[in-house]
Order: sequence, then structure tokens, then C-alpha cells
Amino acid sequence: MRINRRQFFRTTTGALGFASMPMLLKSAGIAAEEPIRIANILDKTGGLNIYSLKQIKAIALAVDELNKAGGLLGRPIELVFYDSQSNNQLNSQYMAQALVKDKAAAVFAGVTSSSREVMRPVVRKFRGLFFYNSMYEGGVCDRRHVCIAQVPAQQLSPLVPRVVKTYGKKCYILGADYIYPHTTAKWIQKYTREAGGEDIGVEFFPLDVSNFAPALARIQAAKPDVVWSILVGSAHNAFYRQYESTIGKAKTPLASCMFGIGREQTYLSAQEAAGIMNATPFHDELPSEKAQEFVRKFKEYSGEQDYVGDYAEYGYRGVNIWANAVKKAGDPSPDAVIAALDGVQFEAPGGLVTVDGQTNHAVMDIHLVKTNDKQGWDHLETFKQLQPSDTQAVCDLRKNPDDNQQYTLSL
Amino acid sequence: MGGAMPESEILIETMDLTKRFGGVTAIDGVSLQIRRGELRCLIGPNGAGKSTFFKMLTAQQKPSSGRILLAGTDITDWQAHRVSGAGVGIKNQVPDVFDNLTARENVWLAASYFRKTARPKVLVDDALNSLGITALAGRRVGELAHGQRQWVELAMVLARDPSVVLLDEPTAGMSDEETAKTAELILELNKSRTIVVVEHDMQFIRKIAKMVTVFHQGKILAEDTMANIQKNRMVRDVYLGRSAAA
Amino acid sequence: MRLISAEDCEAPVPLWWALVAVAAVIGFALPSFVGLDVVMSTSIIFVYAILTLSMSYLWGYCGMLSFGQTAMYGVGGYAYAVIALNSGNTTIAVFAAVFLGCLFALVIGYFMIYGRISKIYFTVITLVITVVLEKAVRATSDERFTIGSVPLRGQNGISNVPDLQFPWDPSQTLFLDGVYYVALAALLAVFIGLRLLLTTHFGRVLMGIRDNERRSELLGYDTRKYQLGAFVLCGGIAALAGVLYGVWGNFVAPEMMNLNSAANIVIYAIVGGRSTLAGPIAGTAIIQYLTSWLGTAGVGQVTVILGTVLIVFVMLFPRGILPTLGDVIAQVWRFALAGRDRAKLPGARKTSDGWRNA
Amino acid sequence: MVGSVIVLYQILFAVSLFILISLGLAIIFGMMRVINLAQGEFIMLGAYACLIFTRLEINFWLAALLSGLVVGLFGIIVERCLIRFLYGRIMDTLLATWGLSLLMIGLVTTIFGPQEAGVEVSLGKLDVGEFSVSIYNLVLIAAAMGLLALTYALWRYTKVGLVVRGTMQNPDMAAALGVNTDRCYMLTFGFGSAITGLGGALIAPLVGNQPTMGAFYVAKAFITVISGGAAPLTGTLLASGVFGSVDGVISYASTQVVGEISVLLVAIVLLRLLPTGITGRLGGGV
Repeated sequence: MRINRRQFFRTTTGALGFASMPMLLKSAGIAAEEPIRIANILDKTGGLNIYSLKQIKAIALAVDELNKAGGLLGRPIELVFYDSQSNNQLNSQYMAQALVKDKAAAVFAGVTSSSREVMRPVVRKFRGLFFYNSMYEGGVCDRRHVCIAQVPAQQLSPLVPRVVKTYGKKCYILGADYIYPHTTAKWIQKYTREAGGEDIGVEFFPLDVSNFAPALARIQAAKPDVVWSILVGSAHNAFYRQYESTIGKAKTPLASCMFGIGREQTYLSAQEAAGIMNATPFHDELPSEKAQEFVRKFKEYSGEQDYVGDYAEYGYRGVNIWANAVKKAGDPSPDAVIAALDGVQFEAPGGLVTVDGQTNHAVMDIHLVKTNDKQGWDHLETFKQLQPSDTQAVCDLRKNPDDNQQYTLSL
Repeated sequence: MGGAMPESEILIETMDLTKRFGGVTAIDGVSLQIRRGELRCLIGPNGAGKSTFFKMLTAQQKPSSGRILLAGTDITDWQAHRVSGAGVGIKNQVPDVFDNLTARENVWLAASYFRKTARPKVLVDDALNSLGITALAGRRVGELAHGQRQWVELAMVLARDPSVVLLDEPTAGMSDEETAKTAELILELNKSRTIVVVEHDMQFIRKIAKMVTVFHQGKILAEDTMANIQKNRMVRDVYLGRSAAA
Repeated sequence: MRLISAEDCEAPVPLWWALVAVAAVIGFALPSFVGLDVVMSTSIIFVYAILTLSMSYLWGYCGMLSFGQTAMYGVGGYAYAVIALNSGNTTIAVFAAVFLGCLFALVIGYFMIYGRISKIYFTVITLVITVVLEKAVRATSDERFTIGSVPLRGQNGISNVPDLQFPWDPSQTLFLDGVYYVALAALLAVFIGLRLLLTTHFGRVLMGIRDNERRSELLGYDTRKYQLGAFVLCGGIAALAGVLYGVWGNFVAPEMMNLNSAANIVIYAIVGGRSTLAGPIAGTAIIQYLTSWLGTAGVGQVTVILGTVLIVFVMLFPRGILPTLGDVIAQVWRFALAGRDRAKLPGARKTSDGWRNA
Repeated sequence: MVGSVIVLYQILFAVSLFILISLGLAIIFGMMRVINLAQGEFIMLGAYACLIFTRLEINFWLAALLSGLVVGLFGIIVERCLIRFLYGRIMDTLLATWGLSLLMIGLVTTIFGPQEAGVEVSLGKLDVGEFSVSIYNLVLIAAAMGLLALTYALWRYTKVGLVVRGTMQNPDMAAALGVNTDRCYMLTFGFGSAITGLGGALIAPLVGNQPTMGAFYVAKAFITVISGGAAPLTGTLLASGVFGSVDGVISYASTQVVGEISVLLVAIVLLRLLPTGITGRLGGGV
């Protein structure tokens, strides 16, 4: 197997210097030590890989840096990769393999809520530690599960009022037909009403819909001031193009809390993508030292010059949060790390990230952005240290650490 | 079933039976009566509608109009399996067997219809013996010769112990002695069963026929004893001229 | 190894029983030699094998290619999840789920079989049914779609499906190895059951119908009744597989019923050899193992390899692994016995193809 | 008034999409009875070919035609290396083409990555009352109809078409009449692939390019062709008409899920009433 993993690194991270390679481990003076093994289960193949490919490399990059810097507790870190092929059944098989065969100290896995919910029971059965580096609907209350990306409250509390203020009161919401967009839609409605606006239409589309003509006609009939998109995935990307060629952002502007995380703007023409407002914990144009350094390092490491995006940054911050927790605990074993997680911090490219021990979610900065005509983002404003308040409202791991369910967030 | 029966009783009766395929009328208002215990031959040139007639009797095809009565009950709208259940067995023109099963399995499938009453195995052995094909029992029917497959099909029909046996060209593709054997068999069967035969081979028909019905263009052209039929000029014109070729 | 031959109809020979026994022993011994992760990925193979059998029996021995066994599979899985979560008793849930699977098969089967639709449309319509079902379930993300206390959660599927309880003591639940034994036992039961079914009157009549439907009717058999019977039976088996899937991953989701899963089942059967009962199991194991191994092998795009394998397969072993192996053995055998035992000749494959009779 | 115009537009557009994705299959499956599960990937290939050509600064319409040619050639290669050995072995064809589709998805992902900026064609929009309609969608409707008409004419009125139809119905007889049936099959498959590729190229500007896009279309295409029945082209037109109208109206009036599901249900009912497809009764024809 080990050989195969090496092959994987070559195929994924290109023929780049890779610290887990023997000679580099020597140079770091930790070759002899028993490695700490961690696993990464993501979709390299299949429809979901538009969200995964960058994160896979970002995680490898993070491990690299840690090894170069002498590893953890003087031990090298070994990364095992599994390609879950956009197939939930494999997610649960690989999670078991990672925890049982590889004895992974931590597993970084999953981009979809369904894959996360498939893996959590396995993690519980084998007493592992599971980092879910993806934005989602919130509400998971499980000490073996850590989410370092944003939940709706963090992203939407700054975004929605700004959208109502800039674009107008009447909004029309389009979403992909699964739990995350359904939940998010409710938050958008809530915040819109609180900001004195109204929602005049909500619609959901199966992930394989790529013809939006009927919806566009309905939108035109409803005449909203702004259209929200919580559309997800490669098929739905067609919406932005069809919207531009039918209604046009000039006539009715677009706002979105999803656009960009699949690096959508790079798959559209500049003019089709320009002018969509969003809020995100990270984007390539973020005007900060750390951010620009990360973008530079990632491009150099992956040998890819295109847009990096927030999902790469989630992977990077996830590994480092875990590493800091290991240092704090002085022991890589899952239970020790879980005990140490509360309050662990990392100065991430997107800003300071702190683990909230009550929910195992993260306190983070959120940046208000708008796509520019160069397939990138214009930075509008940064909101400092926002709490995962929606999940905090339903979950308290400090009180009942054995809780392990996902709550549906009551608004 | 079987045994001696009153000659008078009408077993099969069709009333103004008609079958159209699109524009073509294959069977055109045929009314025919067959008495219990009869051995009836249906003759007529190809395309006269004999096989179609058989298919309708066994509900393989639904009539366009007209009725079919079996022992006085209207079976026109019955499903094929129900007609068969009522004791009508048919051997179709082309051997109609289970090519992937062995001869024994073929006959077994037929016999085991009675698994509740009789013991299939006995029926199977009888059927195979009575046709002298016990030797073929283990062979896959698909591998057998045309004639042999006909025997297997006959065995299946018999194993179902029908009261009426419809035979569509039973001697097609058979050697002379096979044909002779078939003739005997039919006469033997006729002792306990009503039999209707469609044939081209006139020698064969002369051997077995009592009453003969002549089909022509979907209608009944004549119905009489073999002797009279052979005298019948009309029949000669439309049919017997052709029989030399057959 | 032939699609159907004398020995296929007779009761299985002692050698067959011996082989099955050996397989069973190995199966039951495995967990004591490998890690739980292997146990886990082996049990899922058993689950798929059961599903594949429910499809390949219909196809190979009844001439009905059902592309939609995944529909009953999904019904079974969801029924188990919903009932178990509501009632808290998984034993009841299992039986109820299998029953509902049969019921569902009965309803759709009645319309298709008593409607006397041709073979190819039977295949197409079963496919459409499973896709419709999948789309329908995917559209249930809204809380409105809640059965009892269980929201269906659409695309996301139902997670936290309860572990299987001991029927006599609901407080005890099965861990992964327990699930493995259950799945293995179920697979053996289904495999042996179907094999014995071939020897019964019901089984033989079905083979007759596959070979020659008209003749079967002329022999007095109501073919529709038999076909519906088989379809319902296999519907139940598929539902059982669905239940086990739910138990295996504590999870059921619409993807159980999508086009991919449906096609995969057919592929497992073809690769293993649809004309046998053991073949589909082998096919399932091979492809499943290949898929999950490739995911760890770091070979770039897994689908490239998988696709190539499938293509090569059709070209080299068109009849599937087991029949091809069987031929080789048969050849050697015949060589040894100098031309005896001609019945072992291959060549029944053509009629195994439901589509050809369409 | 405006409302009805929009509804009509929705219907025509939906119908055209059905035609574009299933016309090629009407030839490959409808006529040749080859179950090509890689059909969706042929569409995908057309879309990518078109993308490459437009990247080379080739005018879109020319690019679309070239893509058709490219996919046509690809189809011929596939026929020579694969399908040719599998005629009459329907299930094997199914397995092989499924493998082919996986292979194509994998290769395209390896080369182009998970997603590509789709081909961009901005023809602007047309205002109908307070509604506006993408002009490209209108062009697409015209293109679909034109493509169908052309194919029909070629099949129905030309000598080539006659020969091909004859061959598909009775290869032996055709061979006896001196037709090179082998080449005939090859070219027909190629032609079917070309039409498919062209369809893919034409919908690319609408739906963008993803290696997995084929999966969205293959089932729809098969259901359309099968529901069409014995006369592939006429059938495909009629089936597309029925499904398109159902889809267009219901998706507009209700939601798209309901639209899609009702299409499939309509297909089931259709096949229940006409087990041999819409044109089954005609028993053949084009």
C-alpha cells in the first residue's frame, strides 16, 4: 500500500519535492521516528470533484510544511489518501480502512453533508477524529467531528443585510434540492425579513437540471429586485450563463452564498460572472500577507496557476488546527486531541480561526466580496471573528459530550 | 377422459368464425362441427387458413368475430392455458418445444401439469415409450433432428392426456416409415380421443381419413368422406392439382 | 456451467454441497483473520451479491431482464429505515421492509406482466420505474416530507439508520462483524434457496416459459402467474439486500436507486456470468473489490481503469468469468473422458439473452 | 397573449432539447439496435470538441460542424474497434459501451479537469412584453428542427438513405444485392455519432462543459427513442413532441422535478398503451 500512496502523491501533487519522501524526512531529521499517520478521503473522481481537487492538494501542502518544519512532537506525518469517487458507500468503507488499517490519528474527509453523515457513525464506532473541511447547513453536535468552515449564520448575517441594502427589498431564491440549500434559504428569508425585505419566491432544482428556461420565465413574471442563488454543482453552473443571456445582472442583480466555492467564476466568461455578491472565509484577492503568501505557496506547490479558492484554504487550515491541537495535547491520539481542541487557534490565510469547544465548529473572519470582471473577487469588507451562533444555539458539547446527532436548526 | 363415448355429441363447434389481418381475411365465416371421437382431416392449399384456424381453436390468436364452443361452452375469450386445461392439445406446424431442455424435461413439464393427481414420472415414461423415443430422453432437444423434435412435441401433447388432439402437419419432414408410424399412432389415439389433423400428404390422409374438410381462401369449400372428396371436381381444381407437388 | 442443463434441474450433487459448505466455512472464519475494515468492505460485497442474484435469477432463469431491481432495493432500505426509526424495533422493520418490497414488486409486476408487454419494454419500464423513484425521493428535502417522526431528507438520505437488534433482546445490537455474519448467512440462504428452486416444479416451469412461452401456455400453464410469482420473489430478495445496505452503513439514500446502481447490478451479472447462480456473486466481488482498491491505489482517474477492464472483458470473456472457466474445465474433462459427456458442450448462451426474444 | 407566447416558447425549447439529445441515438439504437450507453459521452465529446475549436478562434457555427465531424470519426473508430464485433450481442454491447463511457469520462477529466468554461455565444436577448428570451435558445430551436428535417430527408429521399434502411432491415438481402453491409454499418454508426456530437456542440453554450454531463442525457435519449418506436426519426420527433410539451408546460406551471417525473410517467403510460412505441403500428418507415 505504501508504494501506492507514494504513486498517488506523484500523480496528484505532480513531481514536486514532497517532504514525506525519505530524503526530505532525513533533511528534517525525523526520518527515523515512527510517523503519525493521518488520512484524507475526498472525491478525486466523479461529479463532486470540482470541490475536492484543490483541497486534496492543499492538505498535502500543509502536511509537507509541517514535516519540513520538523513534523509533530518530533515525529513525521504520513498522509494516506483515498479517492471516494463521489460515492457515499466508499466514503464509509474508506473511513473504516483509515481508522482500522491505517490507525489514522485524524481523518480529513467529505465535501457533502450526505458523505459526512455516512462517515460519522463509522468514526463513532472506531473512536476516531473527523475533520469536515466544508461549509454546510450547521447543527452537527459530535465531539469526534470538527468543522472549520463556515455555517449559515456566520456567512449570511453579514451578507443578507448588505444585499437588501444595495439591491433592494424583494428577493427570489433559487437553490439546489437538498438539505443545505433548503436550510440556507430559510436563513436568507429570515435575515431578509429582519432587514425589512421580503422573499417573493423560493425554488429548488435537482442537481442534474441544466435547463433553467422555465425558472427564468417564472422569475421574470415575479419581478424581484435581487435573485439569490444557492445552486450547487457543475450542472447548475449553466444557470449563471442562461441568466445573463435572458435577464441579465444589469437588470436584476445576483447574490449567492455558493457561487465561487466550486470556483464557478473561473468556468464562466468574465462578463457572465461579474457582479455577484457573496461572503466567504477566504478568496485569492484577500488583501493580507498570509492570504497572498498562501496563494503563492499553493500555486508553486501544485504547479497550477488558476484560481485557488476557499476549499483549498479549508483543507490547509483544517490540518493546521489539528496540528496545533496535537502540540497542545502533546499526544496525537484522537481522544487526547479532542480533549485539547477547545480554544485551539490558527492564524489561517483567511484570518484567525479559533475552535469553539461548545460545538467543535470555528470562530472565523468572513469577507464580503463581489466577482469582478477578471474572474476573481473584489474585496468589499471584512467581518471579524464571527461565532457559529446557529449551531451554538442547539449544541453544547461541554455539557453533554456524548451527543452525536445533527440538529435541524430552528429559526 | 377417453373411453367410449356417444358418437352424436358435438365436441368442437365454430360459428361464423372470422380472422382478419389488416386487409387480409385469413378465415372468413367458418362454421364447423366436430363430434366427439371423430378423426377429422383439414386439407387445402397453403394459405387456405388451416393453421390460423387451429391457432384460434387453441386461443393462440383471437378471432376477429364469431364464436368457438367446446362441448357446448363458449371458449372464444379464454386464455390459451385455460383452453389447454380444458383438454385441447395441439402440435403446431413448426416444432414448438423447449430447445434448451432435454427431451425428458420437455415431456416432464407437460406431464407435471397433473402433479396433483397422477405421478408425472409415470406419464413421462409412458409418453416416451409410446413414441419409442426413450433413447432420446437425455438429449437436449435443440440438438435433435427435425423429425425427432416432432416426436418430442407429440410426446408432450400426449403427456398432457388431452381429449382433443390438434395436429398441424404431423408428418412434415418425416421419413416414410416415420410417416407410417405416425399414421398408426393417430389411429391408435383416435380410439380414445378426438383428433383433428391438418395435412398436405394425400397418401397419409387416405390412410387415416374418415371425414375431410377442405379449406380454400379462408372458407370451407367442401366437407365429405375422403372418397367423395376425391371425386369432387371443384376440390380437384383448387387443390389436388397442387397435391402432386406436395 | 451451461445456462440450463439436466444437472441444473436435478437436485445439486454432493460435490456442489461440499463446495458451498467450504465457501461457507471460509466465509464464517474470515473475520478472525482480517481487520474490521476488511470485514466491513466484504459484507457490502455480500449485500450487492444478494441484489445481483435477485436480478440474474430473473434474467438467466426466467428470461426477464429487470433493470429496476434497485427500485425494490431502495424500497426495502427506506422501509427499514423509516419503520425501525419510528418503531424502535428493527426485527419488525426487517420483515415489514421485505414485505413492502414484495408488495411493490407485485403492483408494478402486475401491470407489466399482465399487460403482456414485450421483453425489451419490460426492461425499459423497470429502468424508468427505478429512476422515477429515485427522482421522487430526491425531491423530499423539505420537512413536509416526514413519515411518522422521520424526515426523508431527499438527496441527503436518511442517516443514523439503527443497528440491527437481536430479535430476542432489542437492547443488544449487532456490531460490524455481526452485520457481516448476517449478510453472509442471508447470501448463502438466497443462493441455496434459488438453486433449490430450480429443481422444483415452479422453477422448471419458469425455465420452460423462458424457453418457449407459447408452448408453456399450450401445456396449460398460466405463464403470467408464474412470471409474476418470480418477480415478486426477487423483489423481496432485492428488498432484503436494501435492508442490509441500510444496516451496513446506518444510511439509506436515493443513489441506491439511480441509473448507476441499476447498471452496476447488470454489469456484475454479466462479468460473473449471468447464466449461472455463482457467477453473479463472483462478478460482484471482482468489480466491487476493484473499485474500492483503485480508490486507494492512486491511479489517477479510477473510471479509466474500470472502463478499460469492462471493455476488455466483453472482448475476452463474453460469457462471463465462471462459464468461461467452466468451459475450460469441461474441455479438459471431455478430453480426459475422450469425448464422453457431450452435454457439457457450451452454446446455450444465445437464448439466455432476454432481448433476443423481444 | 404574452403568457401563451412564453408557454409556446417553453414547449418548443424543451422539444428541441429532446431532439438534439436523442436524434443521434434514433439512428444508432433506433435503426441499428446498438445499445450505446456511451451516447451521453458522445454528446459530451461534441461539447468539448466545440470548446477546443472555439478556443482556436474558429467561428462557433463552423466549430459546431467540425465537432460533429470529429465525433463522427470517433464513432467510426469505435465501430471498427468495438461495436463491429458485438452486432447481435445486445447485452455485450451494453457492457462494452458502458465501459467506453467510463473510459471517456476518465480521460476527459484527466485532460481537462472536472469542469471547463463552456463555449460562449452571446447573441443577446429578445424582449417579449415584460419577458425577455435568449436569442440563442431561439436559434437552438431552429437548429434542432433543421437538423431533424435534414436527417429525415437524407434517410427518406436519397439513394444512400434507401440502401442504409434496406441494410438495417435485412442485411443478408442487402448483401445479396451487392451492398457492402460492413461499410454500411460503419458509416451509419459514424453518421449517428456525428449527429450526436453536433447536438452536444449546440447545447454546450447552454449547459457548459463537464466530463460527467453525459449522464444527464443518456436515459432521456433512450426513453425518447424507445417510445418513438419502429420508425426511428418520425418516432423520435413525435416522442420529443410529447415529452417536450409535457416537460415545458409542467416545468413552467409547477416545478422542474414534477416536470421531469411526469415525463417519465408519461413514457410508462405511453408504452403501456402502445407497447411497440408511438410509431409501432406503422411497423417500420423512417
